[in-house]
Amino acid sequence: MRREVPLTIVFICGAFMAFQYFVPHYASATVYEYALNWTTIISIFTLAVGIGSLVNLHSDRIARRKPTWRYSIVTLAALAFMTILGVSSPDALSNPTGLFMKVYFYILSPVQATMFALLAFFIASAAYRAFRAKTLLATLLLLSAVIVMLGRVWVGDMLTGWLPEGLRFSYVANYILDFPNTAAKQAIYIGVGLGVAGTTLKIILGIERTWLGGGK
Amino acid sequence: MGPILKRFFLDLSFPLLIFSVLIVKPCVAVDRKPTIKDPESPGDYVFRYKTLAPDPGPPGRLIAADAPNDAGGTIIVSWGKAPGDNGIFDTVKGYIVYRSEAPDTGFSMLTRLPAGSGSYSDASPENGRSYYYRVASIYADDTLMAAETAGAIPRTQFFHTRRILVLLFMLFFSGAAIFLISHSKKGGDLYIRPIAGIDAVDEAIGRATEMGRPILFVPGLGEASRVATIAAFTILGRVARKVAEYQTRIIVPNYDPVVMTICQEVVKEAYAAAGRPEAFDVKDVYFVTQDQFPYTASVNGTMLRERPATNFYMGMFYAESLILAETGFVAGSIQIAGTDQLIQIPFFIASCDYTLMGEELYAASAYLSREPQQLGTLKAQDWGKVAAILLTGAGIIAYLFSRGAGDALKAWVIGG
Amino acid sequence: MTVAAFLTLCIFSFLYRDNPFYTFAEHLIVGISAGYWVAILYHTSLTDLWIEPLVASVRDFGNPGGSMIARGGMIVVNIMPGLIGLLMFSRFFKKTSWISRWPIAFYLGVSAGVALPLFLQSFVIRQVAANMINPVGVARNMAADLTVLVNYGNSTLLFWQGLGQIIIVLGCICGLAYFYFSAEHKGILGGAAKIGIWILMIGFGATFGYTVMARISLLIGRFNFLMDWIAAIGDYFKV
Amino acid sequence: MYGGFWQKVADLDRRWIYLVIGLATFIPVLTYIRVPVSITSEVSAVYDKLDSLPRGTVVMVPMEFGPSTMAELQPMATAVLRHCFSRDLKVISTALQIEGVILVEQVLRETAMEYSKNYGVDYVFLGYKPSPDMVILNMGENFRNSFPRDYYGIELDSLSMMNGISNYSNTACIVNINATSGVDYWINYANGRYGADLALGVTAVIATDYYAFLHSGQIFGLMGGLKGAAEYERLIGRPRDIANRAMTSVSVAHVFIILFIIIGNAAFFANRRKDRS
Repeated sequence: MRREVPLTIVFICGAFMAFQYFVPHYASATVYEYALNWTTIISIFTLAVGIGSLVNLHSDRIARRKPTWRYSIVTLAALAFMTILGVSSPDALSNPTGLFMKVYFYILSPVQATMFALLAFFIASAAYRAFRAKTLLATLLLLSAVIVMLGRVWVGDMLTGWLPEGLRFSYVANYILDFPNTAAKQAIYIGVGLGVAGTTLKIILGIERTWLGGGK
Repeated sequence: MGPILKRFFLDLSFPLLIFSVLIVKPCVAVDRKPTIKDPESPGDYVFRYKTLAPDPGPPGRLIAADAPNDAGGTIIVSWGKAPGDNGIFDTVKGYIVYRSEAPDTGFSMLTRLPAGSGSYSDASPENGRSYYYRVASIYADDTLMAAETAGAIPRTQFFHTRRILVLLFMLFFSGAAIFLISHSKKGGDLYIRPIAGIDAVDEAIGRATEMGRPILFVPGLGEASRVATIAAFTILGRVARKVAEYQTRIIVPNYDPVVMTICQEVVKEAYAAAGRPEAFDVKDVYFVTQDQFPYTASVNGTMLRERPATNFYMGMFYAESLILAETGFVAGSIQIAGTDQLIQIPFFIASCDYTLMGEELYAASAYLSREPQQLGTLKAQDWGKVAAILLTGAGIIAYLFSRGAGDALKAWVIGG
Repeated sequence: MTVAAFLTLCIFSFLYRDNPFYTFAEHLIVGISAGYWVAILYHTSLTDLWIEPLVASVRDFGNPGGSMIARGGMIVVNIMPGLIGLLMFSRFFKKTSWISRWPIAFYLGVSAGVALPLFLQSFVIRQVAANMINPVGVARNMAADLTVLVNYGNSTLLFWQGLGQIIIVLGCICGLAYFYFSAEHKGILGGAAKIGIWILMIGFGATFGYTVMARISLLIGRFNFLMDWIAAIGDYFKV
Repeated sequence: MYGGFWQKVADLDRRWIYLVIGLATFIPVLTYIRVPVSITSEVSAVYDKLDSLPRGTVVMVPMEFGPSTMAELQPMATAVLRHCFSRDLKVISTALQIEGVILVEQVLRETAMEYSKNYGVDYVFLGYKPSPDMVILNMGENFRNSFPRDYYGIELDSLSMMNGISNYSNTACIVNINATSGVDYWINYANGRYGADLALGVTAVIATDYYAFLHSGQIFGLMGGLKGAAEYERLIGRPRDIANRAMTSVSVAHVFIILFIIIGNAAFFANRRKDRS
């Protein structure tokens, strides 16, 4: 019951959806549309559960006075504040002067943006301290990277502007992107496509069961 | 530069950066003009030779047909462009599509389309009934009716004829995978070539023993169900076993609590298998935090404190990959990485001694674990690759015979 | 605005070292973004996808016309996904957590089923089709360009384009050879795999170069923001 | 003494590097020097396609980016929308990444205002629904399956623009501006299953991966990161916009990063030689 039912559901849904692709008949199309719709609705609840676990995690931290429990209060308070703000007013999402939008633009958005902006510093530091042409392969990689970086900006053309077009950085960079890069990515995508097919097949057939988690 | 000056600059660099802006900002003449609305849209430089425009006329040949390979309920109406509708003369304003259920009377307007359109798919009919269409071109002031009428009956289809190759390929691949997995389960031997990175593992552990330093294994940021994480468990098992044999120490900091539990099991089992269960210290496989950058900071701290001889990065990695690899490099460790995150692979290659790229990670895991389902799928994927190469070759050979044969084969492969 | 700038600086402070300001900003954001999710899901998804069709079908049940079974069936069809979704919450209770596998099974089954043929089609078959090049046409273009080069001393670059086509086809095959695990890399296969890994490295190099550009762009975005903030403060003091 | 110098170079505190790269990026932001930008064919393919469509044609511009990637994709989105609106194309948009919904709404609303376009007549914003793969598939059947109401809670049937528009086949093309791995779904599902004409505007990080799909004809155009945005701004005749201004910083920072790689490697090899001898 605990394992058989989910495995049966996966098999029926998976096999039907896989073969539906080849059967355009309206009966099959109707079932397909409902299945898609149901899945979207179920995923709303999946996200809700995610938020539920977040609350669980932080209230647990507070209850047990874990080292960072004071910060957990901040998290929960912010969650409650934003939820009330967003759900209570019907035009929270469309009123640009409302408090909800203000919190989004002045707190949420800048912080998320800045978190990623840190990466520029990290990449510079790693360029200096760790990216080494130790092997032939690493050398090839770094050379290709340098050409593409120069070819994408005007400095590259400034350096090589006197050469015939076929030897300028921008042309060579485009050439690398258009041809060897395409070949590499194609090989990888064929591998990825087969890999995904293998994994989904194992899920549908019930061979791959890690998603069931532990327990019986 | 004196140490005091250096400290001063380092500690103040960011405040200074911000402060410098406050000062520099007013001094630099800045062009902060707001963006100006374009009165005329750019790109609209078409000269209009209105005087030379041809006489108004009805649209060209009208065709109505049931849309192929669908659930029915759709008719595709297409027509030739009316005189003057070619993007140079701006005389045609658009088209009106009319529909009726009788061939010559009762037409009502269905939709109005802009100039330049040549077809419309009407998705409102019911299956099995006849529908008739007319299309009129609209000119600047008057409307011209098209004389022609075309009709069609929408129908539903049972099989999508342009997807045969996908079906064949899917059946071939699934069949191969199922066959190979069951073959392997029955004890059949499936050959996987040794992966170069695996040999590097033993060597690296040997070196750690010589130097008397520990080994660090980072299982990535993925959940326990991700393929890459599962592969990481297999490799961790191998590494831990060697570590137990060589009597060194292994440290495994975790990002995900579930992953941590599994890692503890894996390492414990490996120690038991090596005959030294008492040497396993559960505190060396620990949970850090589930926040990306704090986790990274903590692992970095471990690297600098413990100075591990070898770092393994196996599993899912995101932006933190380069921070980890950089710190490990500076700490002088041998580094072996493996991930299926394409974007992070270059960083690992540039800063690690050995990198298992994408599928290599899965292959390494299948090679080590000898698990039928991993081996079988990997083999089936190999067969798929051979099929892909053969198909490419068939296409090129078809072109050598004649251009028509090549084009036909290519169109069939692309399908719809 | 100033709050935003303050938080930006809190995050940048992580560059110096891990500190309470950074931790504070991080926890604040986790909470706010979760609350933001609740609001978005509530306003844009739950009501119009589930509740409204359900209410409509219940209302229709009272109306005459159509068979009772069809109208009743519509209610079932509309109520089911929500009920299945609600089962997800069973995972918060230890005893019933196994029920939450049912909705996951449905979700996983549907998405795996849809993905199976489509990934094979888009990632494998379409890529193979792209590599079915016309060797005669490519050779003709390259020869034409060489003729121009010999006779007039300037190239139309068509030769290089043609060569590129060949690089793609052979490079892709060699790349696949590198990821072929069923035989040892010796002889022809070994040679192909070696070329394959070089091609892969050039491809990864391109990704590397682009990633650098992406990261720098994000930093520029932040600096532009700080500039706006400074400009805004300037305006404030002026007024 | 010489070896000692290289040792010092190799051991340089990372905060110095942070400072250098910070300034290298920041000072050009202040100066507003403009640098030339070369136009690539994959970007002009997008421009040409949109430029060739007759006025009044419906196009789809789904935008999936959040605050963390807006620095790259917002300029691109703005440029594409400006092009659409200036040519009187009608735009349907969605935002299938939850963090970015409000951001996308703002970009759309403000650009539309700039060209005095009316909501529901000239453009429609469908908003967000969870699980992008299912939503993209569902929209291939009918927009109303996924979005019975638009972002503002208005029923789609009451919007005049959506009259007779049921799915991708009624739109001329899709220009997907995307920072997530959801791009694969647009390729696999919107193009693969429903045959929609697709172009991509993606972050530079993932841009190189999609050249393969350009080659196979699954997408007709590709814009990568700020460079792609800067090219598009040039193509629509606005070379003074934000992405072009940023290209100066990008140029300088690239040069510095390349210098870092070279100096770092020089130090590495010099030290290694010293270790050996």
